[in-house]
Amino acid sequence: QISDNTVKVGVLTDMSGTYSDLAGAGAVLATEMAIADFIAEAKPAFKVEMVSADHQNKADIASNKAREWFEREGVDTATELVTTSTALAVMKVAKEMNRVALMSGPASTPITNEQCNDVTVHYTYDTYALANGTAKAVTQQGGDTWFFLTADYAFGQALEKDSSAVVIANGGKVLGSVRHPFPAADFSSFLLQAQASGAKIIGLANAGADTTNAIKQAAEFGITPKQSLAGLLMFISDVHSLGLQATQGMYLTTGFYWDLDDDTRAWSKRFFEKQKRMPTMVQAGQYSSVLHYLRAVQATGTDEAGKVMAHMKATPIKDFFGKNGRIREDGRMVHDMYLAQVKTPAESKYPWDYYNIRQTIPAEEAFQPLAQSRCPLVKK
Amino acid sequence: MAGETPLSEYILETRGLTKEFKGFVAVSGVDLKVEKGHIHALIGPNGAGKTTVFNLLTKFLPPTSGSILFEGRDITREAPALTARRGMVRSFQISATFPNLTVRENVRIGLQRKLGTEFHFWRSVKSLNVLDDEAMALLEAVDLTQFADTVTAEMPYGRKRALEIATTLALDPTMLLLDEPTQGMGNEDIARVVELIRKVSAKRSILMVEHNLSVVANLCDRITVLTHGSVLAEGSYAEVSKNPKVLEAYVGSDDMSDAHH
Amino acid sequence: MEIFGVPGALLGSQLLVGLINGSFYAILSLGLAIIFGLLNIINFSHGAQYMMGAFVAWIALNKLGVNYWVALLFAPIVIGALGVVIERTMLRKLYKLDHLYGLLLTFGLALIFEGVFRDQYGISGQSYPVPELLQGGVNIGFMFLPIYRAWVVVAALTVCFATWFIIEKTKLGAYLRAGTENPQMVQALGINVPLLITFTYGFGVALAAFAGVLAAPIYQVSPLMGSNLIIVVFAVVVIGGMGSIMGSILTGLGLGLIEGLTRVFYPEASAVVVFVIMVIVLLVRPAGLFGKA
Amino acid sequence: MNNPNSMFARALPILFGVLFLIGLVAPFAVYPTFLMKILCFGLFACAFNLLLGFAGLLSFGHAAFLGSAGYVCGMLVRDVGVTPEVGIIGGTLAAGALGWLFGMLAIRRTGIYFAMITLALSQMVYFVVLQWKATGGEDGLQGVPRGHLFGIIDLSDNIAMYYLVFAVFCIGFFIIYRAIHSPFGQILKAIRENEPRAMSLGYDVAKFKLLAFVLSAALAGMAGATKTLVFQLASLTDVHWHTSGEVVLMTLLGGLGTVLGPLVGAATIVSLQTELADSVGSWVTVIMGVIFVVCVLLFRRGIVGELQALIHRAGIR
Amino acid sequence: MTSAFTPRPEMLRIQDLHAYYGESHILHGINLKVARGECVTLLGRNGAGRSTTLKSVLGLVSRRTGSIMVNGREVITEPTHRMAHYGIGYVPEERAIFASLSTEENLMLPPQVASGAMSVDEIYGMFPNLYERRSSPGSKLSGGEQQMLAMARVLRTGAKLLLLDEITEGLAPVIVKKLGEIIVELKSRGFTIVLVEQNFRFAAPLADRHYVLEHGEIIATINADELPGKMDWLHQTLGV
Ligand SMILES: Nc1ncnc2c1ncn2[C@@H]1O[C@H](COP(=O)(O)OP(=O)(O)OP(=O)(O)O)[C@@H](O)[C@H]1O
Ligand SMILES: Nc1ncnc2c1ncn2[C@@H]1O[C@H](COP(=O)(O)OP(=O)(O)OP(=O)(O)O)[C@@H](O)[C@H]1O
Ligand SMILES: [Mg+2]
Ligand SMILES: [Mg+2]
Repeated sequence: QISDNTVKVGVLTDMSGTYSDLAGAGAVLATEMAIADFIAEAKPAFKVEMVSADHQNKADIASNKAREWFEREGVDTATELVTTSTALAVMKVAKEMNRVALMSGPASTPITNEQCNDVTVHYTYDTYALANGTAKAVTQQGGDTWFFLTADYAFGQALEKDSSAVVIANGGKVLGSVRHPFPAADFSSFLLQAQASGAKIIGLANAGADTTNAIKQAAEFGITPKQSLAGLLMFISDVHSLGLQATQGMYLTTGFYWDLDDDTRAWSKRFFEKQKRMPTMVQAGQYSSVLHYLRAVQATGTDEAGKVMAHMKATPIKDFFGKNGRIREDGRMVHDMYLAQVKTPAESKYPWDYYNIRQTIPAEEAFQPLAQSRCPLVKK
Repeated sequence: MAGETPLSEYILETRGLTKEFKGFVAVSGVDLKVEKGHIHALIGPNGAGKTTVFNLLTKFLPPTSGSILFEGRDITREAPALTARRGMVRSFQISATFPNLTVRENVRIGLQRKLGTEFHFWRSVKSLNVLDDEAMALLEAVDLTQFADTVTAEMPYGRKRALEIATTLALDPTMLLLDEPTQGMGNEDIARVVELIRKVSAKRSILMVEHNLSVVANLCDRITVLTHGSVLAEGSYAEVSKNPKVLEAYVGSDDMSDAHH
Repeated sequence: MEIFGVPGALLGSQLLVGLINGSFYAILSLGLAIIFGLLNIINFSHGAQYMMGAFVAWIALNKLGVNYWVALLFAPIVIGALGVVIERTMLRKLYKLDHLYGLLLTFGLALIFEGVFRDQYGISGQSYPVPELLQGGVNIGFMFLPIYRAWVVVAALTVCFATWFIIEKTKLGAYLRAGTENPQMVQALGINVPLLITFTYGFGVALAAFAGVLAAPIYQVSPLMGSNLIIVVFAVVVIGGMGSIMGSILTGLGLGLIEGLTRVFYPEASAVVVFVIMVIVLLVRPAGLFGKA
Repeated sequence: MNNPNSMFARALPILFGVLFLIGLVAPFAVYPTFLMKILCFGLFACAFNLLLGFAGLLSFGHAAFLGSAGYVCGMLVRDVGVTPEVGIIGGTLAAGALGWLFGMLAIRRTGIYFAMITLALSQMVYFVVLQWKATGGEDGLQGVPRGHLFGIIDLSDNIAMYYLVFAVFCIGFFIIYRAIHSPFGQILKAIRENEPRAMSLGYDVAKFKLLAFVLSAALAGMAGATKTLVFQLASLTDVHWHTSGEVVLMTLLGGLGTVLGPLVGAATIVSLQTELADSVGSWVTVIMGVIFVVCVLLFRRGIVGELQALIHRAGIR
Repeated sequence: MTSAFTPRPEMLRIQDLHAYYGESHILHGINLKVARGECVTLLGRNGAGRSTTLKSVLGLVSRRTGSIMVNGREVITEPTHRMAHYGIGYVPEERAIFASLSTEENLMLPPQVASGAMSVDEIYGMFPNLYERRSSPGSKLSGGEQQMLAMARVLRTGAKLLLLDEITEGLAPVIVKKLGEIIVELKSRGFTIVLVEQNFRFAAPLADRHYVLEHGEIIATINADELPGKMDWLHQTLGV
């Protein structure tokens, strides 16, 4: 039932580019941990192997590699896939080859909307959840006028669009936005425009180096703390690299924080020992998704995508990462998200002590409701 | 001779040709007339504007004012390549060959144009072999047959000059402009080139810049002397060589033959 | 007051910000122009050397406790010395060849440098604090001007004009310019050209590192900070006229301003505007604004 | 005849024959998608080499042709629903037209200025692709079907697709080979060697360069359109300046101005990228960097160029 | 052999000089000597290796072997830029004017390596054309003006041993004559001159001795007083 009696997990990630800190080698490590834990816990009759590759954030490399894995190397699932364009490319190949795609890295909602298919799971987070969490909480706490700094590409625009909707729905106002080229290094011009708008909140609808540079320069120009920044897509790796001085007080939404409870701490310590960094939500999600997949293979006794997917969707996810998790028919894995506020340097007591968790957003509220889904798989 | 006479007996004529470089007048009001079938020399002290006149004639520079007539037609504003196609072709002060092509190929580049296939990128290069006989004939004329398959870069300097002339002849020009054709040559080569020029002048007109007065005396039907951008004197060698102004400005002694190499 | 619907104060501040960015362009393109002008090498690793300047400052601060002011001198020397080694061991072999090879070699070097730093320090970058003396800012009426940025403009312009003076107005500069054209003849006149060239490359590279240190407190110090900048800086050099020293300085400043304005009126296009300008300039003035045709 | 050049010339058809046979059986030994990628980039590099190696023009914006043809082909096949061969032809023509436009603007400049104008123009193409909704922006043009060749042969089969790519490559390669060895190529060579002289012989130099540019652009487009079909997507990477840089590297690594060099260079770089990325992770860029440095310092003629020199030397001895 | 008895010290002595460009072996063992204050010429057909001989002295060839003594000092291992400091001035056949520098800057450029360098005013007196064009960039000078500038430039260094390669090339007879006078004057001032010339009429009255080169070897040495007797042979060999 299981081809070659081997289950092969492929990790296709950004090993060297912009996202290599939040996914990259850490995601490979998380996969290895998941496989080791699975073997220890389930003592499977089949072998489990892992391959990994660098997709360099290029869709053609990703699709080429995925195709080769599926066709030649008997890989059963392609995972991680940070950067939406690579994710979209690979999920099509997976569909064609009838293999599973587990996406813990990418952010865009089309994966579970227009572009959705029945072999893909979008696991960790998406722009909707982030916008929803951060924008809602911030607006409700009085940050009711917004100005967006948006990376000028599909992902940034989606983030802005989703967030604007949330702001307005919660009684706030969007005063304007500026689209900056991607990537950009100097944000002072854009920040000055944001400043001139007089908005209380400057929403950063961008990611990675763009976000960190914008935050840094906002402080430099005296924009913060008069106006506040809301990072719509921030990872703990960004906070770590910027330092608390520059990021203190910022709100952000995350699917995972290492210092949440004993389970997360236990796993994160193990991760830290190998990687010398605390895991990001992408890396934790990667672990969880691979483990969930392997358990489904064990339970169904097959690596055929349809059956495994059915089982994955049918089985709730309960581990340190996926609190109240389940995979919906559109491929969205919903789970509790957290609204975090970055600590001040004084509050931070030990390394990586960065967040105050202000609110837990229940799984069912955190993500785009199924009713709004534009995924053809969702029966209405 | 009714209406069919050519407009003038001059093949090349300039009227008030002037070139200014940022306030410095390098050529001023030159009226040059080259008769059909003549070998006409342009001489003058250094910096007189000879090369500049040449550049104007061949359109490498646009004139500030004045006009250029070739075969009675005003060509002042024409593109360089078009002028070349009309039959007026120049050689360069510094040897101009295609160094990594063979000698035969060099000449063929000149011949190729009349086939009209120069843009045919789909045609085999073998289609050019029809030109080989003609190319060899030209090489024969300049005594380069034994070098036909040599890569040009490997040839001695003097032979390159000869090759350049052969390539120029391949265009079958009605008028040749030669800028110091004997520069940098040993006397042996000079004699060869002089012979060559004489040979090819048969059906053509030639305008040349030359410092070597023995060459000029030997070859030229008519001489124009330029100083400071304008014409100082014009006439046959005998006339010019007696002109005291020329002797003073150009030769610096009272005997023109002092200036022979 | 409004101009095309944009408040005047905002426009003013954008112009100032543009000038600040322009200073970076100026100093980086100056280094490139010197190296191109005198070595005929298109130094593709300029961006990486800029990045390394910033990293040297960061490492110096965090590992050796060396402060900003020392780093401002120290980093250019370290990276300049690296440049000297590169010139002596590699670039030297390429002078007689087409530009292309210099470009390729330095491209390869850029890959190596960026790769090594990425492996050592990760991609997200490191924070470098603004030096204490220059923290804070002043309100200049229409905007809040961070003191550090004002310092950047002053420092960059000073270095630019000092360099220009050396090259255009001193004997050393004349040797350099003559050496670009015909190194053999300059040697025959008794000048140690190889040494001059080594020194020149080292100096151009040091300029990049200097810009890197200036940039460290503004941007995240990250391995790829130079790789996207380099292509814009190339454009600046070309618009100014390859090898023209003053051209690259003035064009750098001017483009900073134009880019700043674009960010107000059509922000999406601010990354492409310099290329639009480049095409227009080269069509009208084939050798660039200040180049000699 | 001991002339090593003519020995080489005579060996060439045999070499081509052998390579052709290898190309025919290769998909049964090597992973076809990988081969297709090599062929696409190989053709791209060969087209580039036509311009740099034989006309002496360094374009630093060739990705614009690869990419735009890819997008055009992708949109034609996916959104208009034409058959793949029409898509390829459409992409090729589009790239040729774009090449004509670029050429008109750039051709009168030389050297580094030429390179920079082409770079600038390609950056504008990049901007358009990024901004235009129809191209999918950052996500790229996804989900292009391979379709049926002439409406008959199903290309979703990798082997069938391979032979199409192989055929396209051979056609493109033949056109390039022919162009180099044609009356046109002869003039091109003359222009590269001594431009003022060619002009004085009555050749309108700009027109020749323009034709070379358009040819090169169209063939680069042919590669790009085919590539889109192979991977079923066109992405921003294809129009990014990095790709323009990469093709320079491929050509140089293989051997500038040699007929087969660019293909060898493309194969080397593509394999390195795929293989190294898996085995050494983030060190891949460092290793690539080292290769370029070593190449420039020690093997400047490129792989094929060095081999030729070797044979040449052996022949003389 | 009259000159053998003159006790003038030796300025330049070349022994068994071989020179190469890349793989090609151009000079096959040149031997010559020049005493202080002498003027010698190197004659030969195109490609005989005359220019290469001068270039080898300066180290501008890919490789050279043998011995080059300047003022009794072995210099074959020295880098090019040191040569000027031994008092050698060089005018290359391609003139090598710095195109981006003005005429005056070209003249100001050379560092003074020895005393006795001419002042710029002296130079302008000698070459009035240059004075007229003093602020034009070198690239804009006519061929002859460039030639004059190249000659003038080397006089600025104070070099006492001049290696002059085809300096009359492309010059109007007036200027050629002037150059002849200049060389005579330089000789009288104690300069040592090695002249490569095509223009035999120009060189003959100036030189103390002629070396005839062929295929990178010296095939004859002719002293000035032997010249009339050797004219026929020279005609044959050189086609003069
Ligand atoms: N592009 C230019 N810009 C400025 N001045 C120039 C330019 N070209 C030539 N000149 C000047 O014009 C004058 C005439 O130069 P030209 O080259 O025509 O002289 P020539 O008669 O050919 O002299 P020669 O015999 O020395 O070659 C010279 O004084 C020269 O300096
Ligand atoms: N840079 C070079 N590379 C290779 N070969 C060269 C180079 N320069 C000169 N040669 C060759 O060396 C030989 C001698 O050249 P050289 O310039 O010394 O001759 P010459 O006697 O000065 O003659 P000319 O009248 O041509 O100046 C010639 O065969 C020439 O082709
Ligand atoms: Mg002239
Ligand atoms: Mg010579």
